[in-house]
Amino acid sequence: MLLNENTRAKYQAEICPVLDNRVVSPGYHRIQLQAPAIARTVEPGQFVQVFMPSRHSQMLPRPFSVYRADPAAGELTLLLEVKGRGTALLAEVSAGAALKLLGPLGRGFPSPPPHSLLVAGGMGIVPLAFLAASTGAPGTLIYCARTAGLLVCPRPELDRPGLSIIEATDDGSRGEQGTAADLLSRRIEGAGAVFACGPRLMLAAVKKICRRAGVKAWFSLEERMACGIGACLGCAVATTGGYRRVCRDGPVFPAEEVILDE
Amino acid sequence: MLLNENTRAKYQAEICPVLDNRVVSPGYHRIQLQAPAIARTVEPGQFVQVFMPSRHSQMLPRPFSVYRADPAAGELTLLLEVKGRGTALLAEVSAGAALKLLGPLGRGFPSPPPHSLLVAGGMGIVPLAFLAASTGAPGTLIYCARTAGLLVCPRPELDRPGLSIIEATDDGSRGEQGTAADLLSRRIEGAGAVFACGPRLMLAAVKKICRRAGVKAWFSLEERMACGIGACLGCAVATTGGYRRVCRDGPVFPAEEVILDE
Amino acid sequence: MNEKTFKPDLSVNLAGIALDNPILAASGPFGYGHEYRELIDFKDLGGIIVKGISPEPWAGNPPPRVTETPSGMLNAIGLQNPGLEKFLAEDLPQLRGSGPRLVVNVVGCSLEEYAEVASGLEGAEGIDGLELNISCPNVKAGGMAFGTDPDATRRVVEAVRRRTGLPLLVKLSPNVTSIVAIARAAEAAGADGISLINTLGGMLIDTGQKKPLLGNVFGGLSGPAIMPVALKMVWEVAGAVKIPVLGMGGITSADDALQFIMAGARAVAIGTGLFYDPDLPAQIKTGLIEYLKQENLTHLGQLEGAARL
Amino acid sequence: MNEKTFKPDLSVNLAGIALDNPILAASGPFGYGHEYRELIDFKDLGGIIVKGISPEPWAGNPPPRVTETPSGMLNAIGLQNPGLEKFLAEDLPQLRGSGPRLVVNVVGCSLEEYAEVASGLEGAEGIDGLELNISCPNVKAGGMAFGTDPDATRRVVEAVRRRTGLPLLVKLSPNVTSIVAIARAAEAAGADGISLINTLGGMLIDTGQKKPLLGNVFGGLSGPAIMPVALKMVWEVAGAVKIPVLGMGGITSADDALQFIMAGARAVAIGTGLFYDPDLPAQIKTGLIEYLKQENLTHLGQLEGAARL
Ligand SMILES: Cc1cc2nc3c(=O)[nH]c(=O)nc-3n(C[C@H](O)[C@H](O)[C@H](O)COP(=O)(O)OP(=O)(O)OC[C@H]3O[C@@H](n4cnc5c(N)ncnc54)[C@H](O)[C@@H]3O)c2cc1C
Ligand SMILES: Cc1cc2nc3c(=O)[nH]c(=O)nc-3n(C[C@H](O)[C@H](O)[C@H](O)COP(=O)(O)OP(=O)(O)OC[C@H]3O[C@@H](n4cnc5c(N)ncnc54)[C@H](O)[C@@H]3O)c2cc1C
Ligand SMILES: Cc1cc2nc3c(=O)[nH]c(=O)nc-3n(C[C@H](O)[C@H](O)[C@H](O)COP(=O)(O)O)c2cc1C
Ligand SMILES: Cc1cc2nc3c(=O)[nH]c(=O)nc-3n(C[C@H](O)[C@H](O)[C@H](O)COP(=O)(O)O)c2cc1C
Ligand code: FES
Ligand code: FES
Repeated sequence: MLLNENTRAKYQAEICPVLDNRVVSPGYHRIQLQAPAIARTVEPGQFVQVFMPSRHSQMLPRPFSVYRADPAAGELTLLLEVKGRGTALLAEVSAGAALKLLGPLGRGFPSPPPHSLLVAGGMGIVPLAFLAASTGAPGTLIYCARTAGLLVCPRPELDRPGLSIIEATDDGSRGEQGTAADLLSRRIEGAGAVFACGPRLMLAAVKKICRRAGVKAWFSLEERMACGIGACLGCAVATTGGYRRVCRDGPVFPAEEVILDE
Repeated sequence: MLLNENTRAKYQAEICPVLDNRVVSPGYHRIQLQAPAIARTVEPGQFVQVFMPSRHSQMLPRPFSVYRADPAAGELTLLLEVKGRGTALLAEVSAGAALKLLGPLGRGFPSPPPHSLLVAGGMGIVPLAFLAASTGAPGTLIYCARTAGLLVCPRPELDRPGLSIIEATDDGSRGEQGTAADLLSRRIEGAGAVFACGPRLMLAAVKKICRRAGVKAWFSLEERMACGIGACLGCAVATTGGYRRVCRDGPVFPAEEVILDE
Repeated sequence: MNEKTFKPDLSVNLAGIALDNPILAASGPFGYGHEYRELIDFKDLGGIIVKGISPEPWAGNPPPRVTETPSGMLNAIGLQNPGLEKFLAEDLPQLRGSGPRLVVNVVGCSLEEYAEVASGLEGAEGIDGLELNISCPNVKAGGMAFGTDPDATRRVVEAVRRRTGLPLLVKLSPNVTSIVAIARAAEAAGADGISLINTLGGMLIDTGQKKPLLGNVFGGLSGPAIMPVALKMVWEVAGAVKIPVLGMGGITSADDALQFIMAGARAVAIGTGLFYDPDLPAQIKTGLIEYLKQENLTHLGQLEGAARL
Repeated sequence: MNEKTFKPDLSVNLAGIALDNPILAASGPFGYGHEYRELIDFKDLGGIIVKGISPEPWAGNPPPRVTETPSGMLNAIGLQNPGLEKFLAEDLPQLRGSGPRLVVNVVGCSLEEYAEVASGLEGAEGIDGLELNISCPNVKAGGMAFGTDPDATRRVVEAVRRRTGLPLLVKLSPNVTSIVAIARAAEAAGADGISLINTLGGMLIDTGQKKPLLGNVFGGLSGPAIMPVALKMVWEVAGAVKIPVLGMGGITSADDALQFIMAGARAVAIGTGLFYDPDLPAQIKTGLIEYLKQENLTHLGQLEGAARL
């Protein structure tokens, strides 16, 4: 599929050879793809729609944040959790096969100011890992989950100069004990901005803390999608400006605009 | 799945490791399975229901005649043509995987008397190859198709002592030129019985020739199936005795009972 | 509660029929059960609903009668059945005492025919209930099915009610504007429970032959494809009648069964799913027990309508 | 005919709308076309039916609004739209002259609202036809959809017919006992064509959370799962009215499109299939041309109703 020549390429469909698919933790796959066009322009916080591998499956594409992009090598990496039928099918894809991707989609994070705090809950790590890797002075990454087994992102892939990483679990099985909110409250003083992705309840707590501290926050949201490009209005979330599309108006929204079930 | 211990095992479900899957001609696969229970009791003309390989596909099982059975080794071989979604999925199965089979199902051929003629049209070769291989004095096998490319059954797998094989194509591209009817009419004199499997039009012609010559004939029929065991009444064919089930009352029927759209 | 010994109770009472577990074989796919007996442990079924029985034998439709569709299938069996007499003489004795509760699906082309089958089954040993299939063409009303009109529904249910003391389920067709109106009519006429849904009308065309794929042109769509439609109808009907609902349509997992129960069904039936995997009743039973344990519930009944709150 | 140069003609006239090819984007999934313009060559579409327009903006339903189902999806967008004025000022200008014929889907909650949108679109440059979505709740009649009753259908079609000279398609809901009765009412009231089907009512339950999966509880089922239902309704309606039929529901291949045309549809629309593969219109176009060549036919129209003979 080619874009109409007369339109500026904002997003496009690309047939992407799978370079590698490995299990990083049971039920979690890291899939590396050859996707030069998307890798060249994707920004942290943007996502791709992955179409189903089998020509026999009549299924909706699935949205995944970009985990890493190497524009020079034309490589794109996704990190995915097997949750249902779609992710199970994708997890079975092996190197040598190809996946059709549509991207880059949506609006990513703004550039983090100095002393930013990145707050990731569970798989919320994906867009924040990309953000941390793309920024000069990424600040601090708070990486939380219920328990150690859910901190699936390989630590060496997070480590980078200038980034201080704080791991935490609700049950204390790894890193500090406490929730994202606990950890954030202790560090919000003097933060440049907060960038967060994770479960709704976590975001609601983060929002409250940032509002109190007067620190600007940005959230990356998730919603079930169909088209992924803004046409079908399927991925609406409630905002102060009415229903907005996660896929086109987001997935990154200013925290103060997002209405969570607070 | 196990049978109720107190029922005599007529058919049963068996998880069968795939030993080999090879293309015998483009779009035609020969799949060899480890299926000791079925291989032990299956008779020529009986079939199996093959359940779909993926736990994600919600699809009906597909019926296939048994092509070869080796009771000693516990091996079963199928020969299948890729026609639609189901056969495409089965064709992708590789050695090491396993398929669930239900069988042996249906009523097979009676034992051929001396000087029998076996008439196979296209994939109709499958049950007749098994019949020819299981009989002391199989007689003559007439193997027809529209054109050479459709005579997909590997010749070495058909050859056996006491069996004379006549290949024929409508267009003369391999073997004699002519239809099954042409070839049969020339040989029906003095035949012990006729065993046929193939397209409806071919069977209709065979029926007429056998009736005229006063030779008893047996046909193996196909119909779309759901349960495969006789419960759902989905696979009905019209017979002189009313609608009968291909899966339970057949697939082999006496030719004179079968009502074809003659 | 002790994790180890704790065994949740799956039994339910469906319209006066006491079921060991809430999983029934739906009418049709299971035939009269003989064939599946070699394949399925009947202990995994709470009940069996046998294929529709009419007063006289019916021949059924010309082939092809079935075909696969995306996540579903079409069937146009045409209610082929041996008729009341042969069913009583040959099929019922084989099923009697096989374990699951036995429900007989009743069909007819007129009020009289329905009533005749109900009378004929009255007093026959081993029958635990009737299921009235009112999606049959009403020959006296120009072939429109009884179940597409509340008034016709009321009349046929009343006619059968007068002839039977057995628990009476009425099975509804989904091909209607208001399923609730039909269900209420059945309840008012004396039904003890509502079964739904029967198949959705559908067809496919063979483009190679340029003709309808089924011998009967039209058939009934069943399987996972229709589950969302079935679930909505169960939800609506369970909220509108006081009698219990037997839910069906596309169930192929314990999660599917739970969705029906949480929508308000008392029990569930499985049709097409049995073709995909005859092991399904066992799998669903295990899955239900696991879910109850995980939620620390002692009775399946505690989940009835749980999603409605 | 020369195999090499022979190029079958895919053009059809749908209710007065001259289409280069019979493939339309169905109303809803395609939005107002802006987003797909970056992805699809509009030459592959004979027409675009934009998402329903009401007099005032509608906010739509609470999330989640979509979810996948076996071979299909449920949506409960709730007809979110910018309203007539904004559509004319912002969306229409971008679509005008983009190639495909433009059909505007019209929604309302009363006769007056439908008529108001039709009037407002009258004379707007670049609109080739209207599609009346009568599956909206009729607020004055207690929320039952206009399209579930022949009489209400007649009234709303007449009201719009009086206000517009544009080709007028009426889009029917499949959630009715007799689709033929509704289609005939629309024809009698002056419709130039019938579009069908809209989505089937459905729902799913999240058993983890013990609540309906969609924010709106109920949604509309679309996709391959419903194709057999859609095809039967197209077959029935095409046999009952004289005006042309636009068929849709689950089309994801040229073979599917051909089934609709052989059932009697003049043209086809694609909704959910676009999500599976935005390349679908191109694939279907190629597939139709191949089929016609193989059958030695010069015009697609020669296949209309071919399976009915
Ligand atoms: C912008 C965006 C970025 C995402 N990035 C990632 C990522 O980097 N890695 C990752 O593993 N997942 C990510 N997700 C979630 C991922 O899309 C879903 O887990 C996936 O679509 C589930 O598909 P499935 O077929 O396996 O599950 P299904 O069988 O469809 O559903 C299983 C469960 O998954 C959840 N789910 C389904 N669809 C979505 C959805 N669109 N968003 C969120 N949850 C959903 C629901 O709880 C559902 O019950 C992202 C989602 C969005 C919207
Ligand atoms: C008793 C019996 C024995 C058979 N033995 C063999 C065999 O040994 N080798 C082999 O290749 N095939 C055999 N078949 C046919 C085989 O079952 C079908 O080709 C297969 O089910 C098609 O599945 P599909 O999903 O690929 O096709 P689908 O997509 O379901 O249909 C594609 C086309 O295949 C044909 N078809 C579909 N189902 C059947 C069916 N049940 N019977 C006949 N034709 C059908 C139809 O023409 C249809 O249009 C046998 C069928 C029966 C009933
Ligand atoms: C092959 C077949 C035959 C059926 N026969 C009957 C029948 O005789 N009587 C009846 O009430 N329903 C009949 N049904 C409908 C089923 O009982 C059930 O209502 C429907 O298939 C939906 O459930 P499912 O999706 O689990 O199959 C039949 C369904 C199938 C697939
Ligand atoms: C996300 C979505 C939104 C829809 N919105 C509308 C709409 O605004 N107006 C309308 O008439 N139909 C709407 N429909 C119905 C489609 O136009 C179409 O009738 C239906 O989806 C069946 O076709 P399909 O199976 O190809 O999707 C919508 C469908 C979907 C999936
Ligand atoms: S998924 Fe279609 S608008 Fe966002
Ligand atoms: S396939 Fe069910 S009876 Fe033959």
